[in-house]
This record gives sequence, structure tokens and C-alpha cells, in this order.
Amino acid sequence: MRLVDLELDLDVFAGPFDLLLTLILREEIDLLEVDLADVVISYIDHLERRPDDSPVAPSGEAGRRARGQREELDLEAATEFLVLIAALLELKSRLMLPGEAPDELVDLDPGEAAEELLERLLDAHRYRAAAAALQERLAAEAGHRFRSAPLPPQLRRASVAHAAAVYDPRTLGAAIGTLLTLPRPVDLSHLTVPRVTVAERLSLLRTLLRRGSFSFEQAIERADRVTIAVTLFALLELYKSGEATWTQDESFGPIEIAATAWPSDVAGRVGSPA
Amino acid sequence: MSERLEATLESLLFLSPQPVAAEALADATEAELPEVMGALERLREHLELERRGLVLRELAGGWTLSSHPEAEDAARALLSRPRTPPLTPAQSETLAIVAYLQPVSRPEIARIRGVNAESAAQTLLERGIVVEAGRSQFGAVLYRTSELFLRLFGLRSLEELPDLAEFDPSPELREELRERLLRAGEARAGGAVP
Amino acid sequence: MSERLEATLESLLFLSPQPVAAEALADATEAELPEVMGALERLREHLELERRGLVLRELAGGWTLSSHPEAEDAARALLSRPRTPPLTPAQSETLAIVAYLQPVSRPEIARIRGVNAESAAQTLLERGIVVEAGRSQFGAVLYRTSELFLRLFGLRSLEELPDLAEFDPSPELREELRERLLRAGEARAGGAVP
Repeated sequence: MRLVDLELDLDVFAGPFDLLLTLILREEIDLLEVDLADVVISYIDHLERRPDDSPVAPSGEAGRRARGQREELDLEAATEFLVLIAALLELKSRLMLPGEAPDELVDLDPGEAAEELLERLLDAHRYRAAAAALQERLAAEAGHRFRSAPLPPQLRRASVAHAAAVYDPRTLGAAIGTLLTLPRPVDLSHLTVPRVTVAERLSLLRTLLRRGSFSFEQAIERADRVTIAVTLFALLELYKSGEATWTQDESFGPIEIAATAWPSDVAGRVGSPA
Repeated sequence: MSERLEATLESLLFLSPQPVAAEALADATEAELPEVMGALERLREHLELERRGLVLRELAGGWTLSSHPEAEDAARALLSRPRTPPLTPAQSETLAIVAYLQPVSRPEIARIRGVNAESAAQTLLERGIVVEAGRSQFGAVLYRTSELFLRLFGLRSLEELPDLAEFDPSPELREELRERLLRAGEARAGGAVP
Repeated sequence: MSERLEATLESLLFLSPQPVAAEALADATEAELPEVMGALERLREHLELERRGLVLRELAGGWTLSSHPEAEDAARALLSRPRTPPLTPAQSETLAIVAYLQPVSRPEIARIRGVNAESAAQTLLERGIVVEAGRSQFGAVLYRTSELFLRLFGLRSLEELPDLAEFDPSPELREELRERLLRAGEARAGGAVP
């Protein structure tokens, strides 16, 4: 496909892509109003539509060659499109950013912009040709292989005769100094000794359980943060041992705690009629 | 003695994993630089005239031995791996940009190609063909080609790369592109514009 | 043709870091085994008569090329130069411990540094700056510094190691250096401060 064949149907413009470019460069269409994403989508649609539109290709060797040729043309057109759309995006983003001088804001010199786009296209062509030349060079070198082998053992040891004084002995003294430095003792004064134990909270929860179900709020009435944390830990212990379970109907809602139906401490009764 | 120098140089280049500069060879053999240059030249000729299996070449700023291209089929059969996997178009384009503009940053490469250069640059880095070369003033990592690049592409130095101007599009193509950008639309202008 | 076979065999052996069996060479060159054996023999003689820098040998696993023994001094001068990149902090610390306390075991180094010393010690060993020096009574490998160490630090003997008074944060302590280093190391690792 040729880029010339790309027909666009945008909010601000309907017609071939080439014409859109020209009109932008001649400032007859404001680049800021062109939705470039839509241009890209049109292009992709166009690419996907193409095989159905093309006439039935001849079969056999000739057909393969024709297909190969078309793919090459596609690659060329695709490169061109990518370079142009990237350049348009850059121009557009430059227009959207306030420049150093206030009048730079919306000023796009059509001649300069066109030269810049042309330069971009030429560069893309140049580097593609250079890339092809590099590929050829690499292929031509294919028969020149290099040896890659470890050194024989007798050469692997560094030889003292060729050693020069490159290190400063003072670095060794300094390293020992660092290693002799005792770390500052860790300051523990900001930590308070926990006054509440898991065992205490476990026995409180078991007492509450024996009276029936209760809410977590009841279990931590007037408790400080450490106690709340330890109580939660105790509750998890009860759950783990199968003594209690809980329900919470909504996030941050009240937690209802109840004894489980089959207490695990009477395992012998499990399975027999209650 | 000088025949011995040739043999010693052959030994050294056989052992060296990388090309070795003539100066380093002179240091190691305790010979004068012109003597070494002469011996290298004779060794190169000798290998060629005797049609041996080795080729002496000046690459990447030094001298190195390689296998003879005529042995390539047998080498492929014995070693069952290609010398270097071929480059994809994206990789060779990225490499061309790095080779000619080095040091160059990834965003600059992307700007020229119109597409992201991430994966191509990554592969070239992993294969050691391209290496990092510090950071640009905006903090982007810069790339340059490596010594391995010169070796794989059979170049003595970057100076041997053809001038980029050799790849200038033909005047006809240039005119055609300009035409399309500036005037092609003009003929049609008026018709399709809202 | 058979001269070409010699050259191809030379190429193949040049590219192979390991000895190659004659059968594998015959497969790769699509030649008959006796032909290959004959060509190898001629190549061996040729290299010897022409006093080239390479030697063809038949070892247990097959045929291999190696450099000529006469080139060994030059090879050592070219390829066995000590590798001297800047030392990392871990390497400096490990080396300092070995230098001042030698002989010292790896577990002791780890205790003093408060972290595993494996990789730093390994690097120093590989570069030949540190060498093994027997075993402790508990069976741990002991390390000491090498002659190369003295050369690289420009020291005539271990006596010339810098006096620690200048670097010692608490020079008033009169205990033995080893004891103090171990105590500081344990404090760093465990936080169990005396």
C-alpha cells in the first residue's frame, strides 16, 4: 500500500493523508485540532482491510514474488508513516507547551515545519540504507570466525614480575579502622515494655465465650493500642485452635465472636451424635 | 631470530581472546615496533601464500587471527552454531544510528526511527555489540558501539565506516518526498477540505 | 584438494577450545577418516618444519592446537599481567583483615565483617593477591597475603603495613587486635553490645 492511498475521515478533515499533511504545513488546518490518535487508527484499519481489497494474487513462483515485493513496499510505507506521525506528534506537543517567548506558543512556520518533516524522512531513508550496508558487511564477514578459548593453566596465574604498585596501603589501615569502630548501642528507651500478655487476653476471651457470643468491641473496652493488638492476636489463636469463629457483615462493621459448633478440644465427640 | 619473532607473534595472537595492538606485541616480545610491524606483515603474507587455515587481520585497533572463510561450511558442521545470529531490521537500524551518531541516547534513536528502540537496543547491549557510554545532560543513558562491533563487522576503526552521505537518498527521491509534502496536496486542495 | 583439507582442519582446530576426535573432523569436512588422518599428520609436520607458532598434538580426547612453548615468556608478559581494577569496599576490608591478622580463616573474616566474605575472598584468591596457608585446628582453610600483594601495594615486607594508631578509633584500648576486631564484628552482626 502507498501512503497516498490512506483516506481519512476525521472530525476536522476528510480526505487523503497527504493532503492533511499539506494543509497542516500550509496552516489551513490547525494541528492542535487534529486528533492524531484517530489518524493512527485509520492507518491500522487501512492496513487490516488491505488484503481483502487486493485482487487475487497469481499462484506459484510469480505470486510469491509479487507478495514478497508488496511486503517490502509495505515496510517502506510503514516506516514513512511512523516517521511522519512521530514528527507530527512532536510538532503538536511543541505547540501545546508554552515556549520561552510568549509568541512561540502558537507559531509554526510552515516552511520550517515542512523542512523538518522532509529532513526526518530523509534521515529515516539514510539510516535504513546504512543499516542494509551494515547487514551486508556482517554477512560478508561470516566466514571469519574468532577463537574463544580459556588461557592454558600456566598463563592463568598473574605473574609477579609484571606487577606494579597500583594500590595505596593506607586503604588497608583505613579499612581496619572502620572494622574496629563499635556500632552505637541501639537506643531502646522509646519502647515501653508490654504489660499485657497473650495468655491474659486468651483467658479473657474464653471467659466471654462461655457466656455466649460477644462483639470484639466488648473485648477491648477501654484498652490501649498494644492491648487491642494483643487481643486480636489472641482471637486469631482461638480461631486457629477451633474454639471460636467470627462474622463481620461489612468492612469496619462490628465483629461478632461466637464459639464454634464443634470444639476441637473434645475431638472424640466429633462425628458422634451431639 | 626474526623468523622466531613471526612464530612468537603467531603464538601470542592464537592465545589472545581480543585483538592486540602492535605496541603491546612489541612490549611482550621485547622487540622494536618496526620489527614487529614487519614480522606481522610477513606472517600475514605467509598465511595467505601457503593457503593456511588462518587469516591474520588488523581489526578493532589491533591484530587478530581468524579462521579462513573457506572452512566456514565445515566450521558450521562441527560447531553447529552460526558465528553471530543475523540482525533484525529494527536491530540493524538501531545499530546504524548508534554507529554514526555515537554517543546517542535511546530517545534520540526513537526520534529518528519514529518507533520505540527499547527491545532492539536491549538485544544489541546483551550481545555486546553496543555498550553504555555515560549519560546525557538530561539523564538518558548514552550508547556507543563496542570493540566487538568492529571485530564482527571487520572494521579497523570507526573511521572505516562509509560516510553517511553515501546513503543520502537520490535527488529524485528527495524531490519526490518534498513534492508530496508541499505540493501534492496543493493540486487537490479545495476539493476535500471542509 | 588435500592441501585444502589440511587448511580446513587447521581452521577447525583453531576454533575448537577442546581436543576434537578425528572422526568428528571427518564428519565435518565430509572426508574419509584415513584422508583426515593423513592430512593431520602432514599438518603436524608442516607446523614443525616451518617452525610456526602453533603445535598440533594428539591427546586423549583427540587433536588440538596449542601455542608453541618457546612463546611462553612473551605470552606471560602479554596475558598474565595482574588484573588490578579498584578494590571494592568488601574486598578492601577482607584484604585488610588478611593482611593484619594472617593467617586467618574465612569464618573469622565473616565474623569480623559481620557479613559473608565468600565472594570478596574468592576474587582476591583468583587474582592471586591472597593465597591459602594450610588449615586451622578446626579444619578451616587459612589465608595469607602473597608476594603479588606486596608488589601491588608497593611494600617490601609486611612490616611496612601502615601503623594502625592513625586509623584506630579507640587507640587507648590495649587488647590484641584480633580480639577487638572480633568483638566489634559481633556487635555489628548481632547487636549484642557488651
